[in-house]
Amino acid sequence: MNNSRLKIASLELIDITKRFPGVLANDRVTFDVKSGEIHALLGENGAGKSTLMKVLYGLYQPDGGEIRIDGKSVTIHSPTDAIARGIGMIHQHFMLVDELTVTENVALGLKSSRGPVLDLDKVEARIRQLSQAYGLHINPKAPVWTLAVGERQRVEIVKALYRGADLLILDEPTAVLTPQEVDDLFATLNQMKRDGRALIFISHKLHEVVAISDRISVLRSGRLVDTVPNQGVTRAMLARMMVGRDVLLDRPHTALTPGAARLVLEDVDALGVIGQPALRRVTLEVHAGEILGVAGVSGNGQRELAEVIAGLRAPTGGRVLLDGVDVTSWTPGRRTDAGLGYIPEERMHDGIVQEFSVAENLVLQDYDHPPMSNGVFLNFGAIASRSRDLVRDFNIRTPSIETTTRSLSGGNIQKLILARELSRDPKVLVAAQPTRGVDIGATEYIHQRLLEQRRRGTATLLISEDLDEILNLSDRIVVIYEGRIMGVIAREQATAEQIGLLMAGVAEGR
Amino acid sequence: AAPVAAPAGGGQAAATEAAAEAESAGPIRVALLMPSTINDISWSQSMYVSLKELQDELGADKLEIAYSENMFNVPDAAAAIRDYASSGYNLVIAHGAQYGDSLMDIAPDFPDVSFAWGTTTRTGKDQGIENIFAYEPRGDQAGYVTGVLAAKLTKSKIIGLVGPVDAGDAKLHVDGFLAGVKATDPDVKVNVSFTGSFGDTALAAEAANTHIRAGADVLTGSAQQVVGAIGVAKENGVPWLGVQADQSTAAPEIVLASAIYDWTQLLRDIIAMREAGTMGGEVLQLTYANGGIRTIYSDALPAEAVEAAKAAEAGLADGSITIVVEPR
Amino acid sequence: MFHEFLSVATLIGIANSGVRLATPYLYAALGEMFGQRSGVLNLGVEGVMLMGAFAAYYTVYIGGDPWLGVLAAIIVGALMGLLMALISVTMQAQQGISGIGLTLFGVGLSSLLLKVLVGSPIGISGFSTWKVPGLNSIPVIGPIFFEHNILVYIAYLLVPVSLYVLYRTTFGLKIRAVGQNPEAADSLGVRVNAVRYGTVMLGSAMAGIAGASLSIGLLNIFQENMTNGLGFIAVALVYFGGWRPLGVLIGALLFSTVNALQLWMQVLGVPIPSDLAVMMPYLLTIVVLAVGGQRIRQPAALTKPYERGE
Amino acid sequence: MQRFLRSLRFLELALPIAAVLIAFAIGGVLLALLGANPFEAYWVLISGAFGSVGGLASTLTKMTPLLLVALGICISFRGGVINIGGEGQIIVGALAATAFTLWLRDWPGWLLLPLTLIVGALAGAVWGGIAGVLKARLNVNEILSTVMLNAIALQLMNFLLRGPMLDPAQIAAGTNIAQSEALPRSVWLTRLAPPTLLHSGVILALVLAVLVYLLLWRTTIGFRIRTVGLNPSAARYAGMPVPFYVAFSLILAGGFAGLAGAVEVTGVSHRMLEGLSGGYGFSGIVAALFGKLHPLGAIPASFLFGGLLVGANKMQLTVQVPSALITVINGLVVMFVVASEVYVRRARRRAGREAAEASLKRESSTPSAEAAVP
Ligand SMILES: Nc1ncnc2c1ncn2[C@@H]1O[C@H](COP(=O)(O)OP(=O)(O)OP(=O)(O)O)[C@@H](O)[C@H]1O
Ligand SMILES: Nc1ncnc2c1ncn2[C@@H]1O[C@H](COP(=O)(O)OP(=O)(O)OP(=O)(O)O)[C@@H](O)[C@H]1O
Ligand SMILES: [Mg+2]
Ligand SMILES: [Mg+2]
Repeated sequence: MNNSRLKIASLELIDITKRFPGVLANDRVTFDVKSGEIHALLGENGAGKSTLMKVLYGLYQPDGGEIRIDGKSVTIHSPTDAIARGIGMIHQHFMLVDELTVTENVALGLKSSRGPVLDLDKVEARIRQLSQAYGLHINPKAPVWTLAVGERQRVEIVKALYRGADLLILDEPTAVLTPQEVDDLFATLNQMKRDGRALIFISHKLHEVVAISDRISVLRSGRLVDTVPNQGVTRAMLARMMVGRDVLLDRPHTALTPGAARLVLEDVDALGVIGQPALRRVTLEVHAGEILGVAGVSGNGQRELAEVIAGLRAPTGGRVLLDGVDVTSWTPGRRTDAGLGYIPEERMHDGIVQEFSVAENLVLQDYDHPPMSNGVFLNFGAIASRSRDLVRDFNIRTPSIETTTRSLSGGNIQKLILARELSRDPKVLVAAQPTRGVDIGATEYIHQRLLEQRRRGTATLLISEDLDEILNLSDRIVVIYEGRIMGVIAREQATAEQIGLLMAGVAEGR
Repeated sequence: AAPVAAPAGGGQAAATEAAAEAESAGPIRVALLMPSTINDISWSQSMYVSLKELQDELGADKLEIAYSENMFNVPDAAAAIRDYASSGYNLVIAHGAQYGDSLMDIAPDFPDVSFAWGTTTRTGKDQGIENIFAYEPRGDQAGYVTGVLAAKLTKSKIIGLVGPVDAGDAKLHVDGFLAGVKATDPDVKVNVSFTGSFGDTALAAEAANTHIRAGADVLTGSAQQVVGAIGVAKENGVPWLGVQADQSTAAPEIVLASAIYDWTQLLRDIIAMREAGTMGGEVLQLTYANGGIRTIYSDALPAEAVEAAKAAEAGLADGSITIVVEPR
Repeated sequence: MFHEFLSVATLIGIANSGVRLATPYLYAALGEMFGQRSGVLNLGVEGVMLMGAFAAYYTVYIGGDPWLGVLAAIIVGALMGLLMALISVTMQAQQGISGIGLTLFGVGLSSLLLKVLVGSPIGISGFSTWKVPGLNSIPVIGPIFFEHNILVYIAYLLVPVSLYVLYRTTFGLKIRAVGQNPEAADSLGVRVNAVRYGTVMLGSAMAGIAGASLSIGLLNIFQENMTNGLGFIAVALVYFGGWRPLGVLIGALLFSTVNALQLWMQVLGVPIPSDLAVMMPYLLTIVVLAVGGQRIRQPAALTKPYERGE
Repeated sequence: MQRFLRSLRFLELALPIAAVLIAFAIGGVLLALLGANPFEAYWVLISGAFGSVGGLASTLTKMTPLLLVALGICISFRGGVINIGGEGQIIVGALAATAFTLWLRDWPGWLLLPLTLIVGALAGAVWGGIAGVLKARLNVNEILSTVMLNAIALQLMNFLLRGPMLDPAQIAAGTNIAQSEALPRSVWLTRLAPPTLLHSGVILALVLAVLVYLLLWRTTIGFRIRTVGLNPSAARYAGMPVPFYVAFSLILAGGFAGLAGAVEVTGVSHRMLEGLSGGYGFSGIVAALFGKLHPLGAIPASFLFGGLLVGANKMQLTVQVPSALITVINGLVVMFVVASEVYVRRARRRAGREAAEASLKRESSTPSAEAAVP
């Protein structure tokens, strides 16, 4: 409390232990962060990062250890408590109410200056101030459901700033951002750091950690491996600390001669969720044995593109061809049977049934084909043996094939979907954000499988907002902007700068 | 009716003995099953109240009463009838037309128990069943007298009738009412509406409102739902004429008359016949003639109207008036 | 017969009836709307209404002022809401079924109390019609809207009040947030379950008044199971109204006006079987919704109990 | 481990029983206040429902429509739709079955009876299907439409039973009791234990419970229904016609309720009557949920719930308490039993999580599983 404006000069977590039934999520972890510093936290999925932060934010009570603010021992009972002490948190999954406006989201839970009556005009004015000061570009009146992912994250930041967060926890904030958005975010974070705030930054992307942080701590299996200053560390070193072994970070790309065009889109138009034109005269071809990368800022028609190909959204114009056959009017089921595989963007929501067992989810596409069924009755023997094979082949970490899928980690759920789709040996594969939020071990594995599929002649459409991923895997790259294809670039000629410009709508790459 | 000699059959022996024992030693035990509740201020209440009166008259040691309410599901009622019959009750009253077929099944199994069933004229005698009394309140007579009274009371020449459904007893009542009005003053118009159920008080209330707005200055109706209509009538100071039970509890100031069903004599008759050895097979009616239907008049009624109504009562009683039902 | 039917007096009569008949639906459905907006489906409205109706009736019966009766209905309603919240919010029971349980409980208890405390129904003097001075002499409008008992007026006042509470107060903001994304609300220190207790109790208190509007407003008596399914219609009207106060108002008015219309048709002798006439409002409600093709989405967390850390 | 699982199972059994006991305890206080002996009353309730051949037969008779409705509810809830239209579907099924039989009364029973049951089921299916199609095609909420359809079915019954379908004998006698003509004996379901009402419909219901179990968990159709119910958007991605299955779930649910109506007509009342639906449309939901929405679980659940209803009637009869008190106790039982489920759920989740973690630990400690990338 010595600083009149900032409530937190330093914060220490000492020997924090948090146990869940059967798991030691945090095992005597010691961690600290100071005013004017960005401290990164690294670790594989399930290493205990989020748990540690939730302890700090009052969502969990630790089983052991203590929290000190400015040297004084404190107990944080609840998020409200944390907020009052100047701690803010941006969760791995956004905590926004879609149906409310930005202003309402910010005002939620705050005391109003008018007692029981809302004072949204005041909140709105302050939001404008904050977004000016930190370059956040937010329209306070917009309902959240109309916002793109990047904008939503900025709303989260405003929420925290509005509540006077002097210490801000960001749990995987970049997982869903484009490079430009990441740059903007980093500018904001640096601005906050200059203001004297303390920041904790969690990410699976090593180059980001190296780019933004002052110090880096690595967790593995609930224990702190080490805390190192961000000087002279390399990505390879960090990866080794995290995983406990060497990791292949960039995959050598071997040229293959692509075959015939397997997926063709001709002049496809489509409308988006709220009836806006989302795709405009999209024309593209994906050949056998080729990965075509689709780069673009989120919300520029990627979702609609994937859905039109999968048959989940009817185009308002144009044609979709699979192996030369016009499938524009086909149902999704018929397309799948004809050899289309699809890894949806929202894996929890669209890709699996959370309450189903692993086995049931693994046969979600093929349950009605022999040998899984005779068309009427399911054959559990066949389903089980196939599921066991897939769990083994794709290294899905699950206690058994009867386990409910909900209890798997995100990375393993993604592997499950991958297993389901790739095991059908699809002729055409649409992979939307296949590694979003997945740790480097699993990412590496997924990339490897996609490339293997390419060798086997699958035509893959890879939609990703992770430019590194696109550059690493694609044979050719198209950029989508406001529903239009801005240009096609061969991998050899592609540079991040050029693609970045196209993504921003500057059409000169052709 | 041939008196039924107790069959000396094997299976029924135990029941026979039990019944015989109950008969000689204890009180007469009566069980009552009804589709609504004992406080519905109409159909079920009228029977329950009569039974109670009879009990007061004879003494609780002579008449024992048991009842089951809300037996709107017929199989449930059938189960209850069977239970009462097999647990030593001497007379089981199935107070609802819908119970008849179940009763026809059950009664032959319990020759020592008498059953009573209304509204009906069927005793099952034609099928060889000897232990069912059929009873029937002449709702049309009750309606007729109320109709006469209503026609005398109305100044606007419009009367409103709030019915539950256009069938059974309710229909009988409506038909009689219309005939009574017609006979008294052919110029009077009766607006009839039905709510579609026996218990929709809110809709019945609004129906009353509608009638009043449509010019009615006298209201009547039937079933437990009418409490709603009576409330509205009271609010608007419009006279109400009740049927079945004494509805003046709901609003003494405007319920000017109730044509009530008084089952006491009918019950007495049944009990007497039973004691004389007639287990069933008779049809009994509630009529003005036998005092089963009585009209209670409020002092607030004009003498002339009461006179006309009483004349109608007398005419119905001596048969000089016959009710002519016209198609509606 | 038809010219009579189309007369101005008749049309005014229909509208007047419709306005009054909508009263219990308005109280109950607006109350239910609050609960549902916060994520709790209370199918027990019917039982709560009956308990409220009896509480108000009995208060007046033993000599209390009608306003005291309303207070009793509110208290009893809120207590029933507390029970519902305990079971559905704290104990996380499946909401559809706990509501059916609450309905049975209310139907039974109110009828039992009537039997034990009163016996057969006895009329009381509740609220009487209060013609709003001045306003009631406006032609057409006056007779339609300003010739009712006070509880009718209050029901309509509750529409703007509900709008205000829902969209202009911090409580309303919390309700909307909790019903859509309880996790997000929780992360900002909004006490999700406390809000739900609040809305369920508020909604039940309003269902209690809905009952009172029958027993001491419209009918001046209590009768076993007198709501006769009205509570379920009220729940349906919340869906019809798309969880918005104005939608609920439109639904309630539509439903009850058609009901009034069919009553008038019967009274004036339009030749249609009464059973089919009674069917009309139900049919129309479905048809309107089907034709209107609603695109409204229900509150995302509706019927989903909240537990932190899931 | 074993012991823990056993105790979880114990909890699953013990908790609902404890909940019922608490409900009974409260009801007991009310009984005592009304001057009845609660212990006697409950003894009558239990022995009345299960303590004699007659009681057991009544319980099984009540169980039949409950189970049939509950089976439909299992399907529709698994398919993600809330069917509270059981009452209307029962009525429509019973009406159609009655009309059909009376129309073709001279056909031989071996042909007419199955056809009658099918017609009842079909009529219920149509009634449920209206709500289903409205939801699937026009996004009309099924809670709203089924509530309305219940009221419409009721009035339809009023109309038919007082007009076109009114028993000619009633017209002749001038009594006009709202009931249909009696069905020909050829379609009466066999009575299993005369003089009780128990009829062969109970066997049909039990067989169907097994079939519904097979349908839901052993067939591709069931797989689709469950997928659509749990996650319609994943179902869409997996190529399932979601709107069809939404409608289909309600059609099947309506079909079962309609069949319940037909079975009541042919098995119990032998004619169409008012009050025939007996609240089974709602009690069936309760039974289904007590049975954890599992068709086989619905068997004991509807047996017990049927017993509760039978026993309660006995209690009214023997102890002479108002029927309203029984409604109160039923309400308390329903509320407390659903409320108790949370503890079972929590315990089960904890057990499942522990098992998962334990086996994960075991697995990750073996070297083979660790080698993610060769
Ligand atoms: N609420 C909970 N209940 C039980 N176990 C939990 C809970 N939350 C987390 N865990 C367990 O604690 C461990 C640490 O999880 P945590 O979410 O902190 O990992 P993380 O490092 O944030 O992973 P990720 O990179 O996937 O976000 C995991 O093994 C997880 O299974
Ligand atoms: N409420 C909970 N109870 C128990 N375990 C939980 C709970 N929530 C999450 N977990 C566990 O925490 C781990 C991480 O879960 P989380 O939801 O953070 O997945 P994720 O971060 O998307 O996973 P990944 O990083 O692998 O993609 C999983 O193993 C999951 O089983
Ligand atoms: Mg995490
Ligand atoms: Mg993660």
